[in-house]
Amino acid sequence: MSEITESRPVVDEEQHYHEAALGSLWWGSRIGIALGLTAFGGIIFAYFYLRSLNSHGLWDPHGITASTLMGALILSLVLLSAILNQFGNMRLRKGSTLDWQVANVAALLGGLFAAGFQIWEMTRLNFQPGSSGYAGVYTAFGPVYALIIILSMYWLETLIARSFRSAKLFVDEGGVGFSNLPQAENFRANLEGFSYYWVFMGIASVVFFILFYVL
Amino acid sequence: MKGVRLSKGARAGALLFGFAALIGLLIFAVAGYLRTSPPTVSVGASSSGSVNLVMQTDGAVGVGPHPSWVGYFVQDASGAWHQTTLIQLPQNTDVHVTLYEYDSGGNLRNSAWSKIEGTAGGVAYINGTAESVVNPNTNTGNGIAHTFNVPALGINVPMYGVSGSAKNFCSTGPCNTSQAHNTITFSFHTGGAGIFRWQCFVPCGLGYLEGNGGPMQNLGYMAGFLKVV
Amino acid sequence: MAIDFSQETKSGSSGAAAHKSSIFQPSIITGMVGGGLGFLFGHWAGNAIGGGYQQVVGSGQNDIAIVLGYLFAVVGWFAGLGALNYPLKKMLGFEPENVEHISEPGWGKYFRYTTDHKVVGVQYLFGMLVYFFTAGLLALAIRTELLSPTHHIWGPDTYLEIVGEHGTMMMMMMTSVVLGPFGNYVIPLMIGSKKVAFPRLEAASFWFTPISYFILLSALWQGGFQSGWTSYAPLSVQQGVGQDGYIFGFGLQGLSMICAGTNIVVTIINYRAPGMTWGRLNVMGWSMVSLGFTMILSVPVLIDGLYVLTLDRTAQTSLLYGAHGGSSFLWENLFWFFGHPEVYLLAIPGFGMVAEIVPVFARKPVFGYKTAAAGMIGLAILSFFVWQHHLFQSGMNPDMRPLFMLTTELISIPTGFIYLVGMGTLWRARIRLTVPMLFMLGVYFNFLFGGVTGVYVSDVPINVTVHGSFFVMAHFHYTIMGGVIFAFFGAIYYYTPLVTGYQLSEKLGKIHFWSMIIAFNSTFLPLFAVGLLGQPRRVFEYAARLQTLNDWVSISSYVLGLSLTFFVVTWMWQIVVTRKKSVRDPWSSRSLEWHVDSYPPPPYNFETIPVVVAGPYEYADPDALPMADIVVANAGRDVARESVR
Amino acid sequence: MAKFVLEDSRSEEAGRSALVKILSVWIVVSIIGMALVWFVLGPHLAPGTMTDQAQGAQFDIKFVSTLVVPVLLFVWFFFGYSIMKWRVRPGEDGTLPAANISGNSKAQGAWYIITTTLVLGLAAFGTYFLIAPAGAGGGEGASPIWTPGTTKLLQVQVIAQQWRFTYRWPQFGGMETTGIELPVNTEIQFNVTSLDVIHDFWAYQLGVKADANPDYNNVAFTKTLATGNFTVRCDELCGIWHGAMFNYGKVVSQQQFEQWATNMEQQNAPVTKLLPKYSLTYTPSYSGAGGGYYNTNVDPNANL
Repeated sequence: MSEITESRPVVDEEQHYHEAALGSLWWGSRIGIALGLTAFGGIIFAYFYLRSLNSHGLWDPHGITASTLMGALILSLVLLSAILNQFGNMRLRKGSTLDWQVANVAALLGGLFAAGFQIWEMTRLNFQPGSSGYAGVYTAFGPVYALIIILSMYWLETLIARSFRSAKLFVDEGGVGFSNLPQAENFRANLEGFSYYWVFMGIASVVFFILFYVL
Repeated sequence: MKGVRLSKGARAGALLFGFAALIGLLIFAVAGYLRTSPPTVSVGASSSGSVNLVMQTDGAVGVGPHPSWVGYFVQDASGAWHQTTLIQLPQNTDVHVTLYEYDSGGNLRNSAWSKIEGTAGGVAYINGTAESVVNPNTNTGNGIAHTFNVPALGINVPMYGVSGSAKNFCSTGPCNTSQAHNTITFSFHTGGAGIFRWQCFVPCGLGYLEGNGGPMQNLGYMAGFLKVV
Repeated sequence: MAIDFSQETKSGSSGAAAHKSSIFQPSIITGMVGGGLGFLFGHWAGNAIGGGYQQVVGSGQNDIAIVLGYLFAVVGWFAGLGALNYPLKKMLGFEPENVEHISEPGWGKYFRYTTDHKVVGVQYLFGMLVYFFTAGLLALAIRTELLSPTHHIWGPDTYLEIVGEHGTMMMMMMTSVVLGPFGNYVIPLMIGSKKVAFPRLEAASFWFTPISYFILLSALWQGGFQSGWTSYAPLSVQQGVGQDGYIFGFGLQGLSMICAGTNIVVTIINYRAPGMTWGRLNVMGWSMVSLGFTMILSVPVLIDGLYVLTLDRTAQTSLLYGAHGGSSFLWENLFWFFGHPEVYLLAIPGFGMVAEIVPVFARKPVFGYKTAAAGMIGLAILSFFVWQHHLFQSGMNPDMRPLFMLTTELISIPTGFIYLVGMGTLWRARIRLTVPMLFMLGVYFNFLFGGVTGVYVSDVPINVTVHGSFFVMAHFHYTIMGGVIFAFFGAIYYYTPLVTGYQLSEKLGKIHFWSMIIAFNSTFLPLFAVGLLGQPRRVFEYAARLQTLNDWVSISSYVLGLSLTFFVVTWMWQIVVTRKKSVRDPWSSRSLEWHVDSYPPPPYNFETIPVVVAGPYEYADPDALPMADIVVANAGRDVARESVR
Repeated sequence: MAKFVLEDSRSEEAGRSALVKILSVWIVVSIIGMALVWFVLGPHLAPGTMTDQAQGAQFDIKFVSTLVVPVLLFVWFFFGYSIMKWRVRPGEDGTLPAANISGNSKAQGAWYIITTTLVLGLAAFGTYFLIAPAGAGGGEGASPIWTPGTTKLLQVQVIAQQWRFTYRWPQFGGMETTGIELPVNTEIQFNVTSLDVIHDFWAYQLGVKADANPDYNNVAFTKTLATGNFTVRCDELCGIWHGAMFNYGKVVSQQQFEQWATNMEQQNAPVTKLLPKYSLTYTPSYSGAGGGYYNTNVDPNANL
């Protein structure tokens, strides 16, 4: 046993677990997308299933949809939020932490307003939940969509709060965008995960807009 | 708890106590909940070789954990009403049934249950008039309130409802004959011993999808057994 | 709940801080208080919202109040457990904490929300035993009713409530029966890691289960649900408030699965020790990866389904009601899209356990290591393409039946891999018939019946006869109870020395094994015949000609119950009372989890990260190096450690 | 450490001779077992021979059961022999190495090929016996794609409701009965539907099973070949009386059936008048105590 112990490679334990944590953030965010995809997948399945069955001709007999105006507003806010987040990331890579913070606070507000409008819309639907297949699927979709946006915004909020609280750590190294400190690398990995996920949610929002308001 | 090192005997005692407590919990759960059921009302044989079974159906039983559910009351030999659907009858006996119907009515989900079957002469006397088929469209629009249906004995007796807007409509059971009601009488013959389930075919479980939940799916309301012994 | 950061700051300082014991410290007690308050609030809110709804007035039951009550009970429960402190702290922008395991002495830690994967493993082990035995007693209640075709022990409504509780509890809780106790406890040790990727998700995954269990069981006291574990709509829409217990019980267990699956997958991917390549990963690790991904991709669909059902029951949408534009087929599809992967969530970890333990007692490498891994991954992937085989008689999509029949029968191929692996590993082996090994061989024996009868049920023409009958029931009890539950008990015998430091008696273990496998087969083998002779599932009355068979089965089931009781009593007795200390590496395993400083392993798992230089199964190579360069601290001394307890 | 030498009983030669032993015993016992299942057990297997579909199901079960015999025996013999021969006897050191085999491409390859062939063969077998006998008695949905070759079908509508089956006969004036009798040597089309929740029409001896879905017609075919009694059971959990939702039917001679049907038609005439027009599905009415969705009198068709 002793001979292997002597030739033992040196494992930098801190570095090992730091890298493992970065990998976990990458995988965690991708699993988040997988969960979102399957959860939304169930709703999209319900949409197409009921639409194609059209039981008793009651998928959407009168062509009523939820307010397209509201839908467009919510979609634009979500997309705006995703674009602002990406823009902030671009500025962060150039070294401007402040720009990132401003852009992402705006992105956060955009997302929260989108969720708020979605909830508000649920209280003012122009149909009864049980009046048609479409009505049912929309009633199911709305709260889930709002909840998922709120959870996403929770994630973004933790990043923003962290960028403020830990800012002084990175001052000497040109900010969290450039720093080689493990905390900065961890932050960037977390942010990368969020941005990737949030782009996915943006795409999902477009798909749902088309399904519920256009088709 | 922590930091205390128990002796072997104490550990054994604690474990045994734990097992005993578990067994106690189990017995409590089985006896206190799972084995509880509505009472069984026994209709004893009378001297003439036939028995009388007197029941009432109410729009809301008014007692127990679900006072707003529809359900049956059955009269025992002493004339007291019990909210139950478990009835014990003697075998090979003519049973004369008197049903006081206090509930309002509606459509039959399946009109095939309009037919009176399995009774003496294939008829039931509704407020004294013999009928073999009830017509939900007659009865001045009060529809059918319930059916008394025993599949294994082939019995089906639909009951006309009373007007829900009647002045003396009985809103909680047990009701008495001074309130709006229909009286349905019929007879049937019990065969050999057995346990026969019976139910209602009017979806009368108000507030449940298709009207078939709640009282329709719980013993003591609209689902029961005839225990022929 | 007040936000208490004290615990977090303490944990940061390497656990040296003295442990403060107080009833107000977050624990299961504060959790229960929080849950109770949450329920009261939700119930009040629900009555305020829905009290006047027509269906509430009519039925005297308010689903909205119950649903909101459960919802807020869950929030209150986690707040009371202190699980929300860290997420709230993150909102204030604190850097993530490197969790150091606190070695809090005493029993207290087992009743807290903790980030030590070994504590979570032990919590799961006892949790799973409680859930399994509760559901098992319900099974005995079912068999008691079926002693007579006509005489009834329970009312028909109570009987169906018991059936539904048994099915739901077994199907939902037992998905974690290997992942929970052994995946969480052993996998980090196996891969040579000091920690897991998401310790808080792992802890949450456990703490979802007690409240899920409690809510599900409480449904019995609220009239239950008479719709079985499949809860087909619209019957499930029609049920009373007990159905909400089903929805929340199952849904919370689904969330638990998502948390546990995410953690285990990410841990195995990222936290393997240096040198622990994918080619050296224990087969158990492969099974956990397959399991985790299957959970992640299937459970959200279940939650969708449950959510849709909740909406139909409360908001009066009509997604599952044909006459208003919905369809009852929607539930059947959503449910089985999850439901079939679900049964492999039960099978795969059993196979992993078997392939892990058999080489140790055969002194041979796993035969066809890649085949074993491929078998489990193959099962996981195929499980997503077979769900309509549950719906062969439903009337939907008859044109798809040949396709689903094909995909279903393809399942036999990866299942066959597992058998090939087992047979190859035993070939020219040195077989020690210890108690864990007997259980693993028992899995092979039992699962074979489950496997071959799977061919019957997957064949559409035969399915016409056996669908929905006791034949199907016997089939899946053979695969699940005969598979994963036997593997679970084998794993308990195998890992008890590691987890507790105490050695179990081989003699008592063998009595348990032989009584259990004989009673099990005696219970379920006749049920194939009962099903073929025409007895549908979930009936309280059956044909008089089938009484002999049913009585035989019922009596066997009592023996099975006695055998399991024997296990509980003797196992508890040995780890609580007699406490015979274990020797180091009692099974002579090469795998890393046995090469720790003490049993139970110390809080930090390994003093230094092990560097893996060989595979775990090189038993037959006399010149093989040890798996890693671990130098244990007290090699010459007693391995069993009592100080943690 | 002294060089470890594997004993002869675990050598390659021992393995080879063990394999020969296992395979030769297996072949002999399998042939006997298969013959027993096919010829002795086969004719007694479920669900009997009252209809063509029941006969088909019996043949399929017999075929698969026969095929299962060698599979079971192979695994048993293999495991049993290995455990008997290579187990550690008392007094032996069980931690010594055994044969160092981590795989065998020939054995693995053969296993893959055999299992795959078997599985694909079974899928082909199942597909043929699903399509050829008009759906094998299973519910084929509203527009069946596998139909019997004749258009002379006796139409029987099965109406499931919580918690009884009733039967409607469009060719006999649309009457509805609680009992069911069928003529022998007749091709029958069951149209299965439900008035409330999902039930399942399982006529065991007829080899027919079809879910009864609300708002949906599920069609199954069978041809009666012999007279006798049969059992109808509900096979999908439908609530409290699921276990008691059964009745018995009869397959009788065509003449007896005509008589029964005509008789019933007359008897039921006053009720038949009250029934809704015959249709493949029935939607609950919106009026009445328990009518409609949650008893709300909201009819989506009438609402706008």
